[in-house]
Amino acid sequence: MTGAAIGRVMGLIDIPLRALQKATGTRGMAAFFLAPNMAIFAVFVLVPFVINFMYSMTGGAAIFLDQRSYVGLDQYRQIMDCKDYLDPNTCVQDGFWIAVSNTAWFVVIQVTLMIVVALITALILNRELIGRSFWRAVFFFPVLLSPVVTGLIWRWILQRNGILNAFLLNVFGTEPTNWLTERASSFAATIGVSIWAHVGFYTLILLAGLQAIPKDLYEAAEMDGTRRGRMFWRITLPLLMPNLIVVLVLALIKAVQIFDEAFVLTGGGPGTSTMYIVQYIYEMGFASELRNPGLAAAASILMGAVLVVLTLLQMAASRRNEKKGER
Amino acid sequence: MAHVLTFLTRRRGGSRWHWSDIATWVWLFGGLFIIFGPAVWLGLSSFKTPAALAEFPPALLPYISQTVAVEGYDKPLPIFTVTLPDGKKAELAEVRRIGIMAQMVDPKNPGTIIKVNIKDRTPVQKVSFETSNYTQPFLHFDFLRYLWNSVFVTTMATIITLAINSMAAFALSKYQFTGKNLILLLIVATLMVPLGVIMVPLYSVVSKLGLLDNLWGVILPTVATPTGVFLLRQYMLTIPDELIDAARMDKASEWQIYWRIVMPLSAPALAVLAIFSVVWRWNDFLWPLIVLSRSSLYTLQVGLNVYSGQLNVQWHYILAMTVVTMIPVVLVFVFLQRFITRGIAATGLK
Amino acid sequence: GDVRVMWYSDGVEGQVFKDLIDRFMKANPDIHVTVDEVSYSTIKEQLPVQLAAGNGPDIARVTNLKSLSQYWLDLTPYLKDVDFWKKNYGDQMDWMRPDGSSIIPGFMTQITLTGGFANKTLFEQAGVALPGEKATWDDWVAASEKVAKSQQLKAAFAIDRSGHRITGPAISYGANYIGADGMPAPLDANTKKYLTDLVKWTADGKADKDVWVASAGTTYRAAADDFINSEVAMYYAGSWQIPNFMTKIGTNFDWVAIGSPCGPAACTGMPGGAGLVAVKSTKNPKDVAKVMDYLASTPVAKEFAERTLFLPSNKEVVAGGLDFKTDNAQAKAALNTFVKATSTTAPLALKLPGWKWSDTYYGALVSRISQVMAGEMSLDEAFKRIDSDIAAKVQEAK
Amino acid sequence: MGRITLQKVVKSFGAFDILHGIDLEIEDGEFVVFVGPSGCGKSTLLRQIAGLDKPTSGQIHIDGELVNDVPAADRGLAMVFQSYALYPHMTVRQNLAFGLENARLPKHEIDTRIAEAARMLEIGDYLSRRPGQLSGGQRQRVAIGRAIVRNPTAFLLDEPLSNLDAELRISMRAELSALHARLKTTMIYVTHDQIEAMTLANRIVVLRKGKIEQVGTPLELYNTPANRFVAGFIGAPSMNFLSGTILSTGADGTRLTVLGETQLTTSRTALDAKAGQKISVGVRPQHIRLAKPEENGISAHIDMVEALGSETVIHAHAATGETILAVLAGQHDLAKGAEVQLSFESRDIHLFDEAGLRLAGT
Amino acid sequence: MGRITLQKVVKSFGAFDILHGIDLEIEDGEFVVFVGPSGCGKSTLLRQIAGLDKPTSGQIHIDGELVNDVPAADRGLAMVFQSYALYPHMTVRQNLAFGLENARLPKHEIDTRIAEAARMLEIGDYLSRRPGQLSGGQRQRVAIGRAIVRNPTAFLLDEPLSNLDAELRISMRAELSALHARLKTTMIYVTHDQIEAMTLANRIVVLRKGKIEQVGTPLELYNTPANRFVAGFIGAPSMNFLSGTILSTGADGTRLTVLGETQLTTSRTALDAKAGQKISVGVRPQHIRLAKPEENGISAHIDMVEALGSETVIHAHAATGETILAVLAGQHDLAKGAEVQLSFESRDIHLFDEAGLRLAGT
Ligand SMILES: Nc1ncnc2c1ncn2[C@@H]1O[C@H](COP(=O)(O)OP(=O)(O)OP(=O)(O)O)[C@@H](O)[C@H]1O
Ligand SMILES: Nc1ncnc2c1ncn2[C@@H]1O[C@H](COP(=O)(O)OP(=O)(O)OP(=O)(O)O)[C@@H](O)[C@H]1O
Ligand SMILES: [Mg+2]
Ligand SMILES: [Mg+2]
Repeated sequence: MTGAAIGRVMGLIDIPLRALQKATGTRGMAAFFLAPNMAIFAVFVLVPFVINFMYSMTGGAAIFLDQRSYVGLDQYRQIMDCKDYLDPNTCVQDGFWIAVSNTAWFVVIQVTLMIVVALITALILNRELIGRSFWRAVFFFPVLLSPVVTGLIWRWILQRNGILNAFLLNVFGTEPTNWLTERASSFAATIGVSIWAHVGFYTLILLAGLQAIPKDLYEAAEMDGTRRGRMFWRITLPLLMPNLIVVLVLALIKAVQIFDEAFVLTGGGPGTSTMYIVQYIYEMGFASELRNPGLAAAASILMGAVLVVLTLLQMAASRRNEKKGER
Repeated sequence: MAHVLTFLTRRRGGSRWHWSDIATWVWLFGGLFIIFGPAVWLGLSSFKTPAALAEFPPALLPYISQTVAVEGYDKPLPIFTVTLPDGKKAELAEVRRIGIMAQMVDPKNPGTIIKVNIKDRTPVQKVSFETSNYTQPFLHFDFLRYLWNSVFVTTMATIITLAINSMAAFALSKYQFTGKNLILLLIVATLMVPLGVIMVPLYSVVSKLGLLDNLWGVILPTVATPTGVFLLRQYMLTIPDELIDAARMDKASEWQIYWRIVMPLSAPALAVLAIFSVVWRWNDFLWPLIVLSRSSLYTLQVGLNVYSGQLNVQWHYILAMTVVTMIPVVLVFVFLQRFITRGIAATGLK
Repeated sequence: GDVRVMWYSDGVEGQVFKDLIDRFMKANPDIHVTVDEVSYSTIKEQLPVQLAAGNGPDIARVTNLKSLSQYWLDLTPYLKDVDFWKKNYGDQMDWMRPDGSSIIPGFMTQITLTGGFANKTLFEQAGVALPGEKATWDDWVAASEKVAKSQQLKAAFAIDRSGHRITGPAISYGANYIGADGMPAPLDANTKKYLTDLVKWTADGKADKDVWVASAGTTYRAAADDFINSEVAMYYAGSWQIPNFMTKIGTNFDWVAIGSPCGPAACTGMPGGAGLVAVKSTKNPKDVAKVMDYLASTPVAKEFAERTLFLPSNKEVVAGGLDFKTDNAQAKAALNTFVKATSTTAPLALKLPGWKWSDTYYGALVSRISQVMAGEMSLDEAFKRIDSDIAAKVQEAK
Repeated sequence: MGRITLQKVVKSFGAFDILHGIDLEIEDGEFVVFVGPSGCGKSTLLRQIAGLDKPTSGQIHIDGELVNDVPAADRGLAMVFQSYALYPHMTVRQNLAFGLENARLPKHEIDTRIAEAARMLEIGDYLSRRPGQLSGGQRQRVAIGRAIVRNPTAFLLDEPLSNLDAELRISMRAELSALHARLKTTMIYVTHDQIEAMTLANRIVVLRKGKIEQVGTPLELYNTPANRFVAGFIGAPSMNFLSGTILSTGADGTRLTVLGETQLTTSRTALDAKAGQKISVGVRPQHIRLAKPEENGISAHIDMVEALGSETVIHAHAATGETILAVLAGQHDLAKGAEVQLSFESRDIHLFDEAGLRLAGT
Repeated sequence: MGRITLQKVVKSFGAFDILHGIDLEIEDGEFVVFVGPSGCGKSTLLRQIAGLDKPTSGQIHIDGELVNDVPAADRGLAMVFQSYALYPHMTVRQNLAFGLENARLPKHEIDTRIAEAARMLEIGDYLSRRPGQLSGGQRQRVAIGRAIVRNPTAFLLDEPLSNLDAELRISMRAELSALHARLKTTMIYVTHDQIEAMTLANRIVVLRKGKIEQVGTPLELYNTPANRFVAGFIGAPSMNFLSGTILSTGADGTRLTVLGETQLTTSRTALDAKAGQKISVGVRPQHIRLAKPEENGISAHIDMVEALGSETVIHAHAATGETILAVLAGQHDLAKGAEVQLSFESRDIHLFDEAGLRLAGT
């Protein structure tokens, strides 16, 4: 009923749009389809982005641009002021460089694991299971939790008196450790928890991608006597590539932006071993008593620049794959 | 029981167990334990008293100490299991504690006071659900108003997101035009910047537009999500161009192609994006917090936030309200995930 | 007209405050007060942005009063009785106004004082006597250490991860943060001495390491849960924990407030608290002043303090004595201990809340010292970094 | 090596019953062709044999072994899909090599086989293209190639030549025939092309609405179709059915009238028919000729003339309104609307009773 | 209403040149059939006309208007895709209705047209199914239906009957023919089926490697193919080409030898050939017959006999090793390996020079 109504509305919309198409041609329609998104995008993403860039060229504690003084590249200079680029401690902004190196490690490990886990989960959920919607919900569930709650649950699990230790003590008789105050384990915890929290998200994307692979190709492959392992590597994976690229790009970006749940979980500790770049920017920009918005902006621009380069590389790779994937 | 058995022994194709069947179930139950376990525990914890929440090590179920009304005492007294000096155990009610000694009475015989070392007594506890964690916030918390705001923001944002993102994705996946790659790059590049970073500039933009303290100020900045465009575009790439050719031959306008051909065939990806959008907008916190300063406009998440103070966070309310606010999204998920089913785009082709 | 109040709560005070406001509105039907309850982080992070943009509320409950003082409204022309304000709230007025000015922007809804708590039951079980009134930090650490040994605790004592919290003991050690020109001074020897002790206690396992090590940057971390769970014998926090302990500890053990242990120079805690201030950008300052007058008035302030179990700042209220609305004897006793401890507060401690740079100082102390505790740098390096962090901030603000 | 036995194979898709109990024995090395109207279940049957679908009931044996539960990959069959189902992300070469690599064949062996298939299918020039860059016929050839490079127990070919031009089709047909002769592998072949069916098959299986109508060698089906359906289905254009009546039966033959006018005597004596019985007389268009002047033919009105060059197809109708199709060799100058006298030999007729069954004895 | 003119249409995909300058005029109401080997560019040409691709160079006019830049949707054509390209998410009915809804036809009109198409295509039972639930042939019929329900300026049909069984194919062919007669809409039709091409076309366009080889009426192409390629391509099985030599030319005819032995005299006098010239003599298999006993035939060795029922195809080779295909009417009892004498009439031969061009004058 509502479907019919929507259909009628869309039919009405079509009348002026046909006229538009007549006037502008198919190309013009491409512009039309892009316009709403690009307009909102420009106002609410691009403009702030540019303002942010201007921010990074100013100093002072004032919050709004018009009250800030122009300092040119000083903020960048300050960030880049290091005696030895391999040792963050020799930098003036040691916190930034520590955060950068922590983040780099985090990204590499977390993204890899995340994709593997998401892929396996998606493959499994793609099988004909009884109660498939239930299982999908199970793996998606953590995505529904706010990062604060996620961080909190896991802090309760991992802290010295947490469930994990109680469990280990009862089952293996292991001495309790505080998982969140050991360097390695707290780093691992931030990775594990962020995977826990987001894997459902990527699983869902991959699941949709898996379902889009035509069934007859699997049948053809089966007739070709393909074992399941090869089926995965030679059929599933290449055909999943467009979606895998979405996942890769998004996972990478979200990993670089790791903040909320890790912050609640470890607060960046022990010491600074799980302090990630966004926490640094956040503290610089908002929270810290040592606040310096210009520096924060400069740091974010630098981070963005690195990411853009990474993405360019990825897009180049994906372009190749798209060519490959065309039917 | 037989049902469970067939459920457990169900496997792919033939009659033999393949290692992957076993791996599947190991993975699923492992997932159930690791993923769902903490979530279930969260649910149970939301029924705990603040004291029980602070307790180490945490209990699985919400327990409270049991009390008993004893004659001669105004208030109910807490009961303990006490190991008496002769090694026997007894259930006694505690009258008061002085230092390391507790004065206790037998509830059946309230006359005599028994002195017990506090090491020798353990409280008698029972499972009890602290429902006031749920009811209290409803009383001094404008729940319905916040709920309405949340629902409004979420539905509006999701509808607009789906509409404009899919349109953009359609243009970026099925048309050739100059600048296409530039736009794509721009979109992905801006994905990189965490909201926290551009929050102040964004705030000034929104304030210039007069959208502060306006739900549209929450909705609009989020709807042009690069994620959505990117996600949909990649999915749309898998729709065969031949179907679009066919539609053009059928005199379909570009709008019809978008609406009648591409949208239905993108249903799985749209469902994914819809789920994401609902989850994101529903759980959005930082941005609404800064745009909305009047409580009549608060969304649930922002409203919930009043329980985080400077020195103290009232976790019992936060957990309970988290559980409550999660219910609608779970329902939305359960409804929408149906659409993520076997894509059919290729079955129209030879 | 309309008056908007931005309010955050740690406990029940939001409820109490709303009750009071409701009563006010009944009496003044022409003024409509809306209370926007927010989280503390909103106050700390979003409010400055809103103020800078000129979109703030009319009244706000704020803790970083000094750094935002440029945005506060001078209520003087609108108040019914300016003298009442000066007399009863004058002491803390400097905390919330720009240096050198004499405006009246608002009043402290609550005074806090840092101080310690001891788990009396643990001490008794261990057979260790509670150190007396004039006991030093060393005494307390030693005594707690004994308790910890005998009761197999995780640590002897814990102190919140906060620059504000460690400043009380530091001042007791004789620390001075303020230079002759009113600008931050480099770390002095006494501060270094205290920090060295603190790091040593942590390294020895006497102080609860987890609280400090478990975060980076300036993040606030409380050790209250450790105390509540009898994991430490002594805990240095402040008066605001009393309601919290009351509900969470219940009858599990006996606890007492112990005030601030002494150092070579003093036995001081750090005062602090939250103030309710009027915002300059308000459209109807008269109504705002009316609301403020009402809230600051003695009976209202008294009721607020009694129901919330907060230490009041209104002198008249303090003088009149308080009947805290609780039947928990331990809490009552603790509150009284804190009221008493106010008298031993060092002059510097009273000055710091009104000093522009204290947050900067606190931030540098916390972030660097916890790095030392985590083994990421040496004390000397940390001292250098603290000085340079502060210097950079001062530089940036010019 | 490739004996396939179907027993009571039934397949339903939900409420739709597609196959209604198929019983069929295919000998090792046999070339069996499935024919039948569009939608009769040929592809479905092939999929059951391949193992891509499970029959709703019934049993499938390959070489005596029950394979109902054996997954497709383990049945050792190769299939050409009606929809091609080429791997879009692989080049033609990779498409061909995929099955061989699965079987872990040595590289050089793979190369030889691909080269051989490419030669046979004339796709050598396209080996490095992807399916999306090929024409319909080229895709179909790749689909065939993917099956023939392997050495399966049996081939399942679903309309493998439908998109090829006549010339290529003939050469491909010859190649398939040669392949079969060389490998002696069982082949099951679905086609709509009469010539393919007639020339390739050892046996033809005629399907209709999910049931087998007749199984036999091509000429058996052509010469003695079991019923009107088969008679009409085998041979193109399809057989004419004219109404007739038995006049008398006897030792010297059976007399009957066709279209009420022509009287015929067949020499077939054992005809199981009664005098006066209404029958259907089948005559193939190729057996109808223009009556010689002295002959007493059926006079018909020409509706349409199709000149195919080597032959001319005449669509006509008799006085009773029944349509008659005649295929005349060579080119004839006949116009629409003209009246012609048509004739045929009595030995060329097929008789069917009212139920459509062939009259026993013929 | 549907005059389509192509001028020097060239199409390249990157480095691959597919169409090499196509010039063609299609009159309004004409039924033009494109034939050519697989991959020669038929579908590509159709896509240029449809407007789905833009020619690399050259011009396309519809009704005199240059349409190079007119989008497909506005050209008013309907197309049946070789790959069907059905909308997988719509039912058959919706697939058929889509184009009509786009044209904003009233509901009842849509219903009538669909009902009419469904009857003609025998898909009435499947109207509420989705393409995924149809057999190959059913899908193809839906694809045809989608085109015919509309009233386009011209139809473009890319092998529309390839997946249908013979019977259906014939009836569909007749329906299309009737449709064309009724609507008088221009139709461009790609097929590999000789009979379809011969019976449906007003003119046939023979394509080869992106070039037009010949354009003409079916019988023109059949009787006077312009070159060996066309001669071989039109007519199935394809024409035999035997080596020959011109002995003499003259007013009374041309004398030549075939295969070095048989001597023939053609009555065609204006033959543009020199004595001694090596030529290729084309004879259609249907024109070859078993020599009468008194005749002096070409003796050939039988390689294979294909019995099609109504005719028998003989694959044989002459003493020179050249292969000869003969289609003999009826069923013959000939065995592989036997020696036969083959013969043909001199009026049935086609002569081609060494370049493959038809010798002028024939
Ligand atoms: N995208 C492409 N890139 C490169 N070559 C292509 C592309 N599409 C088609 N071709 C080539 O163009 C030629 C013509 O293709 P087209 O589809 O027009 O052939 P066709 O005549 O329709 O053949 P068929 O009868 O097999 O369908 C083929 O050789 C094909 O390989
Ligand atoms: N998934 C399905 N659901 C319902 N009916 C189906 C499904 N798949 C096929 N059918 C029906 O089953 C019947 C047989 O289909 P099948 O593909 O076997 O036909 P076919 O003999 O191969 O025909 P064609 O010669 O047209 O390819 C058809 O009528 C078709 O509509
Ligand atoms: Mg089929
Ligand atoms: Mg083609």
